[in-house]
Amino acid sequence: QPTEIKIGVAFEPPALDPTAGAAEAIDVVVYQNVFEGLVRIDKDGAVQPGLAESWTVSDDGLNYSFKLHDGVTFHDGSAFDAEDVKFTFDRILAEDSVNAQKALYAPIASVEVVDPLTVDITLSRPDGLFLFNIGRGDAVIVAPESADNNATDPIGTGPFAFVQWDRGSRVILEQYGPYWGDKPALTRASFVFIGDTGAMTNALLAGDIDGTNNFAAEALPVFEGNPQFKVLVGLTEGETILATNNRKAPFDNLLVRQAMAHALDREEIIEGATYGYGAPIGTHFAPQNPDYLDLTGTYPHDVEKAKALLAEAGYPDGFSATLKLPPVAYARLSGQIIASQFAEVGIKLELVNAEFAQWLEDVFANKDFDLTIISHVEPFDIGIYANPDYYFGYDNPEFQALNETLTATTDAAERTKLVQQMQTIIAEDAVNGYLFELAQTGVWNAKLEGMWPNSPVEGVVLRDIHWTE
Amino acid sequence: MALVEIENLSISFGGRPAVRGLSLNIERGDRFGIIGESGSGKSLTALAITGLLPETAKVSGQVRFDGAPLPSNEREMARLRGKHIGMVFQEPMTALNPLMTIGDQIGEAGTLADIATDIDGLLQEVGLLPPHGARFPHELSGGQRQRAMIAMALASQPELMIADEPTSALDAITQRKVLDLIGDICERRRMTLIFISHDIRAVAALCTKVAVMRAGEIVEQGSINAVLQSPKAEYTQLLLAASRMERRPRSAQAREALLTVDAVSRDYGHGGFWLWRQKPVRAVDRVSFSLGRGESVALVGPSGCGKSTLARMIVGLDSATEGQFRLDGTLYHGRDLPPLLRAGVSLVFQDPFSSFDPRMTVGTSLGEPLRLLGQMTREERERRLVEAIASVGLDPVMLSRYAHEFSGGQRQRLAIARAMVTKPRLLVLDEPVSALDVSVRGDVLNLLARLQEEHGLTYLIISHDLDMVAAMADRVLVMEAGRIIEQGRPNDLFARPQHELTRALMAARLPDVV
Amino acid sequence: MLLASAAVIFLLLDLLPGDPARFILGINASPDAVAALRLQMGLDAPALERFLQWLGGMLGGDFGMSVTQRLPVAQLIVERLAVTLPLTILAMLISMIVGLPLGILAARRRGKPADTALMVLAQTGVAVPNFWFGMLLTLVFAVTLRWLPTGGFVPWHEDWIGSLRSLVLPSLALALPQASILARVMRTALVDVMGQDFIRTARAKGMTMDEAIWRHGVRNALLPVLTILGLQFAYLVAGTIIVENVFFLPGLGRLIFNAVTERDLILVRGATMVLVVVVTATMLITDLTYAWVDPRLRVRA
Amino acid sequence: MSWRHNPGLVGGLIAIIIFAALGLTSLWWTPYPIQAISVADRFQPLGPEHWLGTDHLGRDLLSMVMHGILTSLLVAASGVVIGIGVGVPMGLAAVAWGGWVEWLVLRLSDLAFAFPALIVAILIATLHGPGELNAIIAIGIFNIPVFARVARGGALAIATQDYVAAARLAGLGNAAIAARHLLPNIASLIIVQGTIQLSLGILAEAALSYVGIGTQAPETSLGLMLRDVQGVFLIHPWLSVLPGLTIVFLVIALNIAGDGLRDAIDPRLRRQGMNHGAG
Ligand SMILES: Nc1ncnc2c1ncn2[C@@H]1O[C@H](COP(=O)(O)OP(=O)(O)OP(=O)(O)O)[C@@H](O)[C@H]1O
Ligand SMILES: Nc1ncnc2c1ncn2[C@@H]1O[C@H](COP(=O)(O)OP(=O)(O)OP(=O)(O)O)[C@@H](O)[C@H]1O
Ligand SMILES: [Mg+2]
Ligand SMILES: [Mg+2]
Repeated sequence: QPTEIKIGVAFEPPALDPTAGAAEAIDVVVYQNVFEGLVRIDKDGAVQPGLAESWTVSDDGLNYSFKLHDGVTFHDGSAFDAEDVKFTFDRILAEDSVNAQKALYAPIASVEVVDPLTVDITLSRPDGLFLFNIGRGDAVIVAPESADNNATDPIGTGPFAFVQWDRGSRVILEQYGPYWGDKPALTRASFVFIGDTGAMTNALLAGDIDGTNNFAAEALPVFEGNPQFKVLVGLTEGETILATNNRKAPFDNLLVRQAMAHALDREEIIEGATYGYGAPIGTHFAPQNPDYLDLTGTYPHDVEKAKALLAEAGYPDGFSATLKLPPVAYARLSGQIIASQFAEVGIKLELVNAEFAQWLEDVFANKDFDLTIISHVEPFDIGIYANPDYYFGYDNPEFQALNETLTATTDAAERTKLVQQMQTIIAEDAVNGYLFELAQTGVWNAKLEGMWPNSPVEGVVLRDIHWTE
Repeated sequence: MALVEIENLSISFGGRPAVRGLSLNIERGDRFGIIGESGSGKSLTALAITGLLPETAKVSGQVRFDGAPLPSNEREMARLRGKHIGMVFQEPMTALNPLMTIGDQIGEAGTLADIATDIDGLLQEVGLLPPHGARFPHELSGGQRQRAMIAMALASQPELMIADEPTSALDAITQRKVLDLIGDICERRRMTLIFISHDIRAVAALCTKVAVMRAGEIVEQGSINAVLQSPKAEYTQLLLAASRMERRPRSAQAREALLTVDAVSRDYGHGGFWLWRQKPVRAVDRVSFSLGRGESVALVGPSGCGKSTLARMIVGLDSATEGQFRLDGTLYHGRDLPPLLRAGVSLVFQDPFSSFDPRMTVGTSLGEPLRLLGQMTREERERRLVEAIASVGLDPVMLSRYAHEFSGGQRQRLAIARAMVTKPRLLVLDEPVSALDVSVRGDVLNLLARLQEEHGLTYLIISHDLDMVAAMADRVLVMEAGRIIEQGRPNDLFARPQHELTRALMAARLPDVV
Repeated sequence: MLLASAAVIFLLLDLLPGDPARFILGINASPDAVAALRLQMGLDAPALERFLQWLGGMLGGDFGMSVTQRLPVAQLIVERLAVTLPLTILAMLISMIVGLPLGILAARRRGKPADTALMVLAQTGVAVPNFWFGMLLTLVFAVTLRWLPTGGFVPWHEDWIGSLRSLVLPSLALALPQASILARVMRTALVDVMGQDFIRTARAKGMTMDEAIWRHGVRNALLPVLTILGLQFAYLVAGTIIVENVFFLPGLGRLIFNAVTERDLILVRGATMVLVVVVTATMLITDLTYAWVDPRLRVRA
Repeated sequence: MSWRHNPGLVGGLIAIIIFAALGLTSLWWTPYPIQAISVADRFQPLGPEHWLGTDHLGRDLLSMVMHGILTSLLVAASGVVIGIGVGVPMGLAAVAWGGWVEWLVLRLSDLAFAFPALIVAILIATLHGPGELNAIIAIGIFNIPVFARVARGGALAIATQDYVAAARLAGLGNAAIAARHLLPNIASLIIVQGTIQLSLGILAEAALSYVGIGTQAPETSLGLMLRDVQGVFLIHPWLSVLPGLTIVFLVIALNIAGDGLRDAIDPRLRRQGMNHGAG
């Protein structure tokens, strides 16, 4: 029975330190494999004990006390203790921190070492997502001795230790013998970087790789009827939206945004861009989340209605706008389809394809765009609508107030109510065009088990993967 | 039995006959000359004997070598060539493999004929030194290369040597030496020779028998004396007539100077980059002379002695490194020749084929120099062109034709017309007839003489053809390695050459036929 | 020459829009994190100073640190060259081994069916885009027959046979158009040489046409071929960018390609410079070889 | 030479004219508008409704190929125009003026040669974003030294001809000589080289679009069509085969016409054999 696996991934990480870069590709390789956090997000997105075997929360939700596992070592042999935890969070919060999600950890007021196996974290305000956030790749625990070299030589506490990185081709991990938890079934795993779909298809067919966590939907039919392979269809946390610059005319006009919402034919977009694998969404929320509200019927596809709304808004002949597209297949495809759909109601879109860095600069830094398409892969990120400086520039005091209340609320039922209210507001305001939840379509060797179908956080977690027979 | 028997040989290319029903017998020990104008099929005949005709040629008739028909098997034919026939071709520049040393190429010829070759001996026999064997072809002069070719042809100790215009690419002195060498060797080795040439005097000097070819047929053949003394065919008579040149009577009064050349030098830098630059070559070295109005002066000298360079400076195509010219009282150094004076000097080029832009009508080409005279009305222009072309004896209708629609002789006339269009006083002629067939040379020279008389022109004629010089010039300048080494009236100079070079030039003249 | 190239590269790249720091940190990064990273990467110094630093560093073999990969650029480039150079050389060899004999054959059979067939083949070979040919090759030899890997690369020191195997298909894909061009050039050159006087001389000495071509023709015909070979090496190096993408090989081309999309200026600069040096060096080597083969070009002592 | 003796030239030209006509027609008429997306109709096989089938977005392939040919030809031709427009004057100037002008031209073309076209394209793509213009500039820059060299080589041979000296004697300046005598006499060389560069340009455009820095949707080109469907190669091979074969035939037609032209214009040019691989 084999104990090795080769996994194809589309993007090569620029570096391997998940605490100093946003690239999803970093987490794909190291999250929960090489590095672990205090808590662990499981395959359903729930928070489970990780390096902290248990914790207690004060009633006001401001004090967390973590009890750490004993006998944990880093891959370089050094021991893990509370000092490492303090170092990790201090490093995230430091002035010169380069952590991409620094803002998520802003509520942390202090981290205190009580004893080698106990850490207290104090928040400045209650944060309903705090536990989830410290389970993300951005907050994995690193050691002061090795933290600076993690970009090229990652040292963590996970079940797999980093062995080598053949740049441009693969990263190899090997089971870490002294791992504190349950021994994984795999002894060795390689992540092989294969950028294009054709090549990935060939590699799978030829057996050069054993699977891939997210394969282009267009080519799935190759594997669907093939007994040697299994196709795992799930969802990511990515809400794909037609992001709209709400600051700019004519998009500051609700009627125009409603007209655009009516002009979108979600079914066709999902079929054309994701081959039917994406899940329709009517608001900025993941449909697999229990708090999700189906609002896809808010503005059904209706060309006449859209034209009428446009006329009412003062654009009887439509208008022209640009649609800036980042270099990802779902965006480029959706863009073409949306341009064709908008043309029917008189909105002429000029497609502008940009490289990622350029796109980030234009859209996020300079907010110089009309429309764009992007998938927001951060889990539970409806809060971005409360930030008027965010790139799409939605400024609604009512929504902002609700968000304040939400962060301070820890009661589950209350949170559900608030969250659903927020979903409804942005859906009705048609802040952005809500298209679909990005699917995750993995293709694996039929004899492999234990892969996560969904992706509640970014990462290919090797822990449970094993060969059968 | 004859060594080579050709019976009713016909060669054609794509239906177009090149050689027609040719029959020849070449006996052992003959020195057989084939002459005829360009394209008459001389080379093809020679190639037919060696089985080297191009694949596209269609051949009929029979060639027998030493009594046996030529083998049809390629390998056998090749070995026959290798063992029994030696060949020397016209172009010494391209007939040798540029990537192999001379010695290796000679050695190879011996090996192919299974003969142990004494390369040094062969080199010495053709007048080269053993160290030459280690050189590459580009490191030898044209004459030396031709000698190497001969050595190569001799390496297999052949019975028959075929020399296809072996000297027409060489200068007069070298030409003579090579011809003598071939003669000597045939004598010494008792080799049969087939010698192809269009120069009847070369054939006369070397051969015992001759065949005259025209348009693929033999018009006359026989022993050399018989053919030369009593030519039967009209074409042979024509060839003979053209090879003689009459001397024109010239008046010899002293004249006022039109052009003065004053200690002019020209250096050519030789490649390289600043520091690595090689020593410059002095192509023209402190040359001084003057041309009188209405005078014809000839400039003679071996190839590369600087004649063309001097001519280019006089007409303003190039500038002198040192020294100056004075034309009609105006000083200049070359390119700084002012436009109006430029109109007063013209140059006629050697090669009539490259001196007209193939994409322009002759009229346009002829009209170009008129811009030197400033603005001109259409009619005036037209009149000038018609006048010029008429003066060289051509029809003004031809002005709208293109250069390729003319024969070589006509083109040279056009070149002269172009030179005349600005009504110059000085005409520099750089080898004006050496590229022309013998038969048209006389016409062009006559034209030049007529124009000189009609327009009172001054000529500077560059040539290495002493006979032509003698016929045309009032005065001769002899040049060597950039310097004028001797000058004088042709009769005096030819009768009593002072300088060694002049003597060599004189000696290299082939004897007149008859 | 190289200095001019360096200046061109630097000028072009310094004008590039897009901020590497923002790219690394992604869409939700806070402005001060971006600023901190910029400072850390030294992106704030004036351009001229950075240029001189870069030049100075390169002379000493120090190409700077890659901003996204946090590794010395020199090391990255050397790793990648270990794939790209063998790939190019292999492709070059294949195209020579295939192209030259076919060219000679076609020249010998000029005008005959074999010649026509070969030249039709060569025309097609030049016309097939190499990435497309690569796709077809993988389909046949890797996916269907499973003789060779579909792509990827094993480092040399681990399993050099495996490494070589991974290079076979990509170098075939690269070599096809080049082999076709070589065959055509070789044919033209040889046909040309065959018409030259020294071939006739050789035949007059007693050689058959084949012997003459073999002993005198081929070597002379190789001269123009040599010039083309030099150019081809340059094109091959560039062509690797595409083929490396099709076969996911970790080569220099893909390094540059990715570095550009990630705005890793220092890396792009260094790698482009190395590429230019390689190309220039090839040209130089071609010239030297030319002079060595052709005595006419040898400098006289 | 009569063109009747040159079947390659005739065949090649006819093929090119057909291709060009198909491409030009697409300017005002295609069976279906090329930007009309209809996901419901995707991956249709060949049939009466869509003669060559439809692609992954339900677009009519015949329309796409027609338009793709136009784009490919336009990009390649613009690249050639740039190459000729800049390279030929450079080459002519080098010959007519000589000296430091020649030195400069040679060094500049060395510099351009040292940057492979693809690298130039990648750099430009990052500057201006991907697109046809980017491909045109990259191919153009790649063409410049090629034409400069061909022009210089041809003009050098012409410059030694006596008629150029005659023109100088007639008082023509460098520029006039370059324009009146050099340029017309190397025109045929340039045309032949132009055909070759055109075919290389088509391959280069395909390669650039394939790696994503050439033509961008909603425009289309043959290379982009290949890129779009590379993932479904195994499921719908026809989608790759069609544009791929179109490229092959287009390039073959151009090459054959180029060879034929070369033979027709001047058999002696055959030896020049300037032939470069695709970048
Ligand atoms: N390979 C060939 N293909 C077609 N025609 C040819 C070929 N070789 C020679 N000819 C033609 O055959 C005729 C005779 O050629 P040949 O070379 O024998 O002339 P020649 O008398 O040696 O002339 P020259 O004095 O110029 O050398 C010419 O009209 C020439 O055009
Ligand atoms: N452009 C040049 N650069 C360098 N050297 C030159 C150049 N032109 C001529 N020379 C050299 O100057 C010398 C004289 O050349 P020139 O052409 O004047 O000779 P020529 O007497 O006309 O010879 P020919 O009878 O062969 O025409 C030769 O040694 C030649 O190599
Ligand atoms: Mg001849
Ligand atoms: Mg001369």
